[in-house]
Amino acid sequence: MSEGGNGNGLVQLTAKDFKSDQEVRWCPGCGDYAILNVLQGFMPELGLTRERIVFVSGIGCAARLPYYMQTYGMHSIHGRAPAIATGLAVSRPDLSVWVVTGDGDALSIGGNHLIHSLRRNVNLKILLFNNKIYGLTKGQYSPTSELGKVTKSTPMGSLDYPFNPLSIAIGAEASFVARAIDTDKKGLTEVLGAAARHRGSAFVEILQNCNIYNDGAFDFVREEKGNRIYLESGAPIRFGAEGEKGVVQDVDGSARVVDLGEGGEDGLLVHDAGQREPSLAFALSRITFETDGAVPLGVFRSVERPVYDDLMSEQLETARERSGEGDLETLLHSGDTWTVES
Amino acid sequence: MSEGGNGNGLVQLTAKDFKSDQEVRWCPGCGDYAILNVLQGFMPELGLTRERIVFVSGIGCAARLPYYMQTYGMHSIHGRAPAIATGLAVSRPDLSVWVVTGDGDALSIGGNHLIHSLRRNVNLKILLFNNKIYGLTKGQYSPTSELGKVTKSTPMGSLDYPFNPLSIAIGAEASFVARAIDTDKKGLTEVLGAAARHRGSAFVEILQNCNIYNDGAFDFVREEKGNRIYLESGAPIRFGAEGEKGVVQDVDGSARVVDLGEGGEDGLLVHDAGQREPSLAFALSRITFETDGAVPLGVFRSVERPVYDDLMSEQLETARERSGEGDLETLLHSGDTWTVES
Amino acid sequence: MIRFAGDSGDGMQLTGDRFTSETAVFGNDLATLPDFPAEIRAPAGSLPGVSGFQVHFADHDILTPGDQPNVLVAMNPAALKVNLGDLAKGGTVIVNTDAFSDRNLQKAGYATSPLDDGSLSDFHVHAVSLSSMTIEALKEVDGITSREAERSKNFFALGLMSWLYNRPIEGTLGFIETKFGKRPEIAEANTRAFKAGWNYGETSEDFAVSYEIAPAKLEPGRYRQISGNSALTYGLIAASKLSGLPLFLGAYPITPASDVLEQLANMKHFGVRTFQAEDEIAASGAALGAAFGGSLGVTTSAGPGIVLKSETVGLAVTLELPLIVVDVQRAGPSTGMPTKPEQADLLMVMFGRNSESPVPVVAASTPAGCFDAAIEAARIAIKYRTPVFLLSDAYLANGSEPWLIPDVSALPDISTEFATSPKDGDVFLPYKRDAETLARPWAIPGTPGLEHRIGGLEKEDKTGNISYDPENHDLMVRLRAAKVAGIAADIPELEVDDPDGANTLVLGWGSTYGAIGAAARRVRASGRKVATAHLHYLNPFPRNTGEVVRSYEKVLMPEINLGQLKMLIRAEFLVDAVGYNKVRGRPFRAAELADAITALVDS
Amino acid sequence: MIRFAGDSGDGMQLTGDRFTSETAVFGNDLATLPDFPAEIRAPAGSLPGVSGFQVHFADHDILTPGDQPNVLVAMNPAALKVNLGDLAKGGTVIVNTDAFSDRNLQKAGYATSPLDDGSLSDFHVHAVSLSSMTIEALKEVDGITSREAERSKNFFALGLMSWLYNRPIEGTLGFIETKFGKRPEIAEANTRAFKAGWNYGETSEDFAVSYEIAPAKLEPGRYRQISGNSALTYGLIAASKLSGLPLFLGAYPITPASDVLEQLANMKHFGVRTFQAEDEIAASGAALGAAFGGSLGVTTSAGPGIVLKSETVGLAVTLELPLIVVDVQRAGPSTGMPTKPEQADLLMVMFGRNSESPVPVVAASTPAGCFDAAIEAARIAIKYRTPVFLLSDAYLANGSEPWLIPDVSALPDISTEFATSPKDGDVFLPYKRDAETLARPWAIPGTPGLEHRIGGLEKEDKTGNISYDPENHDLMVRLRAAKVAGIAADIPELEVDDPDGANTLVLGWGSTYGAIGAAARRVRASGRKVATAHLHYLNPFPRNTGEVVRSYEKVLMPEINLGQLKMLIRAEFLVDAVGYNKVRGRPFRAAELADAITALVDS
Ligand SMILES: Cc1ncc(C[n+]2csc(CCOP(=O)(O)OP(=O)(O)O)c2C)c(N)n1
Ligand SMILES: Cc1ncc(C[n+]2csc(CCOP(=O)(O)OP(=O)(O)O)c2C)c(N)n1
Ligand code: SF4
Ligand code: SF4
Ligand SMILES: [Mg+2]
Ligand SMILES: [Mg+2]
Repeated sequence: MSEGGNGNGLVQLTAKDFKSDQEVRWCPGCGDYAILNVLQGFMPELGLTRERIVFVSGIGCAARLPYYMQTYGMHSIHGRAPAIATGLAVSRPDLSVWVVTGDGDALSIGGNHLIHSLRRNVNLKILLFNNKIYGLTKGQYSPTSELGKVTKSTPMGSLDYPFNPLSIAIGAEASFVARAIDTDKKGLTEVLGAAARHRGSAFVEILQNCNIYNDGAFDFVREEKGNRIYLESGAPIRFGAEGEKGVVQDVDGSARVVDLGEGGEDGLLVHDAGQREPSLAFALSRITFETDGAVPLGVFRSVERPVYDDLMSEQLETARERSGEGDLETLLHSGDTWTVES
Repeated sequence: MSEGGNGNGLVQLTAKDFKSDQEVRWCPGCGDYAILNVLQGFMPELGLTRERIVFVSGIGCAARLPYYMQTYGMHSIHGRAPAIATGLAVSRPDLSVWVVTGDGDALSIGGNHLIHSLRRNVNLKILLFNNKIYGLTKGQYSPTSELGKVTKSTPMGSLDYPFNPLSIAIGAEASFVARAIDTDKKGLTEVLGAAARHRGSAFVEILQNCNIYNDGAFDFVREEKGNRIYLESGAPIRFGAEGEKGVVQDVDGSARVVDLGEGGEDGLLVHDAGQREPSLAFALSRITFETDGAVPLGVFRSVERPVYDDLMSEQLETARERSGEGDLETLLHSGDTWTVES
Repeated sequence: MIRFAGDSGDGMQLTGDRFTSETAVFGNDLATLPDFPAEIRAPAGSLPGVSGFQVHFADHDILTPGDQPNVLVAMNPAALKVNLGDLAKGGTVIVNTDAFSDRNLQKAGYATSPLDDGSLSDFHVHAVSLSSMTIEALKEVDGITSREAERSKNFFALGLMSWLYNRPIEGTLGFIETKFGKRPEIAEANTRAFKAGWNYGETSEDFAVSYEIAPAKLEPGRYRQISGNSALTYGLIAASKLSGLPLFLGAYPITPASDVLEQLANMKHFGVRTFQAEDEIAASGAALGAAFGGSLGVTTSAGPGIVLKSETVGLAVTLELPLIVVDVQRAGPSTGMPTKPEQADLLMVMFGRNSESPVPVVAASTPAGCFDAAIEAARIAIKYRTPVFLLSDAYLANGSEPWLIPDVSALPDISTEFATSPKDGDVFLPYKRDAETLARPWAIPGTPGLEHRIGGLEKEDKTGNISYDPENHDLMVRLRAAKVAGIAADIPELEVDDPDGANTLVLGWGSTYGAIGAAARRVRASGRKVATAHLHYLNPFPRNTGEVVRSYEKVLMPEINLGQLKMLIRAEFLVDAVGYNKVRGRPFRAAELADAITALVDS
Repeated sequence: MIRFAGDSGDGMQLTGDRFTSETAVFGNDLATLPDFPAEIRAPAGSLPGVSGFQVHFADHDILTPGDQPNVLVAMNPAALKVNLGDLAKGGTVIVNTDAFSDRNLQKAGYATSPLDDGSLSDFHVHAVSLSSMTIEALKEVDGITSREAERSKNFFALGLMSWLYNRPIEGTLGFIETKFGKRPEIAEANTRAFKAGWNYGETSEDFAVSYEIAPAKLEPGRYRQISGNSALTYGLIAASKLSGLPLFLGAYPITPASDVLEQLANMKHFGVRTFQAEDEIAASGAALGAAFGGSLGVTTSAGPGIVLKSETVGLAVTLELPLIVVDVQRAGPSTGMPTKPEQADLLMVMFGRNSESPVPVVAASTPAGCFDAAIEAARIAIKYRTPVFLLSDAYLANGSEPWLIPDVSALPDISTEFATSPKDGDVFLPYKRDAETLARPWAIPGTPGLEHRIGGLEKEDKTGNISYDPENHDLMVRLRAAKVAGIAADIPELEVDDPDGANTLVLGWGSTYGAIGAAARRVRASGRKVATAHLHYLNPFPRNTGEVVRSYEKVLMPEINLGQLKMLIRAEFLVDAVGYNKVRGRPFRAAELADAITALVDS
């Protein structure tokens, strides 16, 4: 049950209830379909009636998603969804507000709104569909594309070192950070559930295949399940087809993948998403396919922190307690007044 | 000597050569004066003639600085200095380009340009004057103001959790990150030197006192020297009036301050700014007055990474090698052409 | 009218003299009233020790040194106490906070500090650490003690006032040179203090011009003094109450709009949510998001910030959601002159968005008028489901005037109805319009059965589904335009003040209202005939506007820009209106306007 | 005119038939030319096995099925090979990439794939994985194999073409129902494939309308086919060469402007630096930074991105630095209809900035004309040290026409001189203006002795120091305006085409050029008189514009907006110009324009 809602009685909805009457218009084979399905399947778990849920998106292929959800929705402008959603969530704490965005939408034009909504800990669930490319505009590189990427706008290879979406989110004081794969129904559903339960900003990176402009970008973990490092709080971080690998921490605080030797799980890093200090989550975010040949999935960080929306509501209450409900007449007559006789 | 320039012969300039004829117009007592003095004193160390140096700023009290430097300068628009400076630096690799910005300018409206210039590793020296307040607009809270801060725009206290400028820079893949204090001439000069020597983006946070709207915000480290943790690569991290404290690393990768016991320096964290993995620098960035009662200063991170400007120049050269210097005639006649007879 | 007041030892007479000279050089008419204490040197800090100097200066003939000063510079609590009573309501007080020690307060007979206890709430108070800033500025002057340095604070104050009123400073610099030439360290100290004061004014963005012209005769009733930004704040609060919608303000600080944010932040007991955003884009975005959720969404800024909101306003146009966008105009282009007024954002708010993107525009004309303008902007936004621009400027914002406090029960009802859950079987059509207003339903999240999606892509008429159909696009473009144009039927006609049947019309808008009125009085006093009219609605125009402008032979349009409204009027009504345009970052002088009108009337 | 071509088994005739029916329903006149192979079923993939179907449709009378198709849908290499020769230069080719296997290429007699070897560089090629996308789309249809699924690809192609030409689809959906009713899984498959094709067109933003009208008679010389965006790219490269300034492009991808970025990214051997920025603000900021450093700074976008550049353009106005801002207009407001053309950003580029912020505006009128327009925009920017807007639109951008390749040596010299180090004792004045152009010196970093600071605050005349002086501000506002207005003396006069001495003038701008010309021909052919003129400069207007518009009794202004240029012309010249305005996201039809002109001429 999400804490975003007030849980007004039992609601028995199914995935079908969350399908809108609009035809889904992504390219056949696009990873967005898988995400949409999981999301529609997950929605009933929120335990909210549909009118209490709002999807806000920017612009991009991913950003079309709200049209397909039988909830309230806004397909807004490029990069601005977190700002718009902030106004909505802050003024309507009774709603469950979700932001759907792409790697370009969230990290290129919208980077500033994203990091500010994270530091404020606004009660938003932010789903970033990372396909490492600009899909809608036909295949230019994005801020998550790897250095040297050849695309329409970089015929000789891109020059910009990419962002690591999780590192930047953690650097921006995010209270909840997670990662999942489009086609990994179980993993994605779990992460969505954790995000929904977290009060405050929840940032979820979803690795998504764009089969038209960047096909196979995540095959190393989408197809090769042995490269998935599922993080579980309280457990030593272990993975591989036979659980033959693990993650340890170096003296300098960085984390890296090792082959399990004789010692078994001894010395493996024990995950703790609830740790207040973000250094562990940050170190884990640095484990990538490029550095370690494997990718952590699941919840990296989930800590409680005062929620912007709540704090604001509290100030309003306090102010009313102190001064009473504002009265217009009194306000207009405040300060010195004088009378002109007729 | 900066690598930003080509060092054309010996240049013998002094601080005075870098004072412009414009009257300095900050409030009496403002920390900006101290920074300006150190900067003017440092400039000759660049070993560049004045015309090769450019200061670009946004808007704010800090952003007035370019007017006072007898170099080229642009006082641009709020938050956009990193973007403008990027165009200048990338197109003119012969120049030494400095960005001067405030906590509002850099981290509020300009957050996105800042993080993108850092990840690209554009050859910019970015000096962020952090006074934890909006000075020029008369004292509203800024993205670095502490939670609960009472200001003109937050009479009941601010609700937003602040950014840690260094954490966000490191999360944004910065290759050079440092911190200094306005009035600490030696420390600031050293950091400026290191930044200038670093090829690529160098991000420097300077703790600056705004005596009008946020007086004393940094007294705990500006006045109390015992709370300064000077970082030195290769040395165990030790500080305090008598060197009685140090920094250790916890099992979870986070760093914290301890009192030196019997063991002396044993077990203390040894600083290494050149470490490729940013986890250590990140952990150090989390040590603050609030968490540990002390503040690390100096160079947190300084690693070499290809520089955007250089990569671009190389592509231009490669293209010319491959295709020869572009010829307009040839270009216009490329593809199929046909002739209409008269 | 300014009064300098301080301790006898504070050099107030010297200061007043210098200011007078500067002012005379500047070309203003003036009159002065020095006012020393009886004793040569009364005890420092005491009430009798207060010395004052009043200067009345203006751009027209002055007959007296004035009764009520508008600005009081008080160097200590005693000076404040003695002089405050004379100050006009809404006047400006500049105090030297350093002198407000407990001891000095006591000497002046204050139990609590008037700076903290709210007793100055009717005035614009600028609390300035005159003494300590002076000492700091003089730190590097050799040969003077910090006690001596402190003495130069009158020059700091003079520098600040000289900046505020744009006085030429060469005279004072020369005067210091001559007068203190024998003690170069004192000359140096006074020069530095003077410049530091000037620079402080410039840097702190804390000062701006003040509104001068108040209506001549006052109707009976209860009055208070109010500045434009306060009236605007109150108007927004009133709109929230009158509409029954909670107010959500998204704003990013900027001169001269910041204090609307700051004042609204003090109104949390009215259920007001203020969100200081990371930038103007987010500020407007959040306000729009709140409007989607059923709040009265407001965003406030000045020109350099408004330009960043254009994209969001464009989205609001196509989403057809209410949004109030307040532009407190200042001199530009770009950063321009932050504290100075200008009326040059009109065409930006009209046209500054991609494609056909019509937005109603309402403009306030007086400080108190900001109250009604805010309610009216809200009324239109709510009723027509559209963003609305509300234009004020630095002159209105910081200026103040007596205000006949309105009767709350007489304020308009601007409430609206949200769409409600459809009856069984009914399909909800988010873009089906009200036949009269052409407004679409406002269906807020939380309403069962109205789940729907809206966005920035073109929408099919009625259903709101994405549509690329050519004829539908043309239809929607025209519907959006017709909705805004139709507001003309719902606003008052343009009123003309034409007592004598003139053939020349002076047509204005915004803060030139006072100056035009004063100028017209002068012109009429000279026996000439002139009509005046003032537009409070700039888009759409009142329905009789064409009729009015066409019924005069000559139309003069004074604007603090290069002729923006003039262009709109000429294009729409094909009348050969001529402009009177000065873009100096300050209000018109009645005299110059009167000259311009006279010239046209006589031509 | 479209030709569908594929293997005999690919269902091309059926596809063509359906498209024809849709087109007939749509109301177009049309003619078709089916073209089957002689054999009933030639070997799959072979040249003789190719089956084709050509449809010529238009908004006017059609006499033949047409000679050269403009669009070729090629389902395999053989179909491409057979039909490519007929295709008009600059035509569009949609190929099913899945069929371009080595084997099929061999069968068609291709040594290398024409998709990769550059042999299609004269055409717009859309490489679409028709087969695999069809299979993917049909994944969930029960009862059909993937082989069977693949057969539905003709319906995918039909869906895509139907989307591209906005055909009504109900007919085809009904047809499928009827025709395949007995095999519901096939009906389902075809329906899904059809819709998937339609959706693909809509989602991928890869398609847009194409330019149709080419000049009637061609001057002698060497020609090539060129699209508007390519011509614009070439024009920018030429401007860089002609000025001797390295080109710096700051851009953020957006339809329909992205391929200027993409093409310039291929021009690194011309010393071109392309910077894909994080957003449009940074893109324009970087271009301005590069301009400060002495580059030819360019930034390109479409309306929703241009609106974000306004703040930077405002800074460029006050810094007085050259900057070229290209707006490839598309239908709005807000996100609007990304692939569709419109002319509705004119007032935004004119006025979309705070305060008085004048910027010259140049507009291209034909695809090839984008070349000259780019050079001209650069010339003005460089010579006058000002940002310049260059307007194109989606119709010009993607449309193409034959282009008489200009003689490089005949192109204008647009070089400039940077300020040089001052002689000893001379003070450098960054805002001292050239007496003729009013341009200030361009003093780039690296020049000893010219160290100076510029910024967004108001500047003192000549020195460029910060100034809040009222008269100085008024002066600077007027100087900036005068500089831009003065460009009128430096651009060609407005040319009028009036063979018969008409009393009606049709005045246009931008991409309506072709349609207006064609319409005028029709009107004249009907024995009526009409004059035409086309504005290539929208700010300032050519110096004779007033004279021209005032010399006609009636002025008609066709615009794909609600009358934006009309407003400017009416305001400036007080002529009662009337508009012909359709905002459908597509070009005017010559026929409708001819009707409108005729009506006005006859009135
Ligand atoms: C202001 C603005 N700039 C640019 C665009 C064009 N644009 C639309 S989506 C997009 C990027 C899409 O990339 P991403 O966010 O990764 O989404 P994806 O399509 O890959 O899901 C761009 C550049 C726009 N619509 N608006
Ligand atoms: C687009 C825009 N928005 C807002 C402003 C107003 N403004 C100027 S500086 C500033 C913040 C200054 O804070 P900071 O960057 O911390 O600099 P400081 O004055 O503290 O040195 C603001 C909000 C502006 N000039 N332009
Ligand atoms: S372009 Fe890529 S991301 Fe967009 S719908 Fe197609 S496959 Fe999906
Ligand atoms: S307001 Fe603060 S930061 Fe600005 S000049 Fe004054 S003391 Fe310095
Ligand atoms: Mg993407
Ligand atoms: Mg600050």
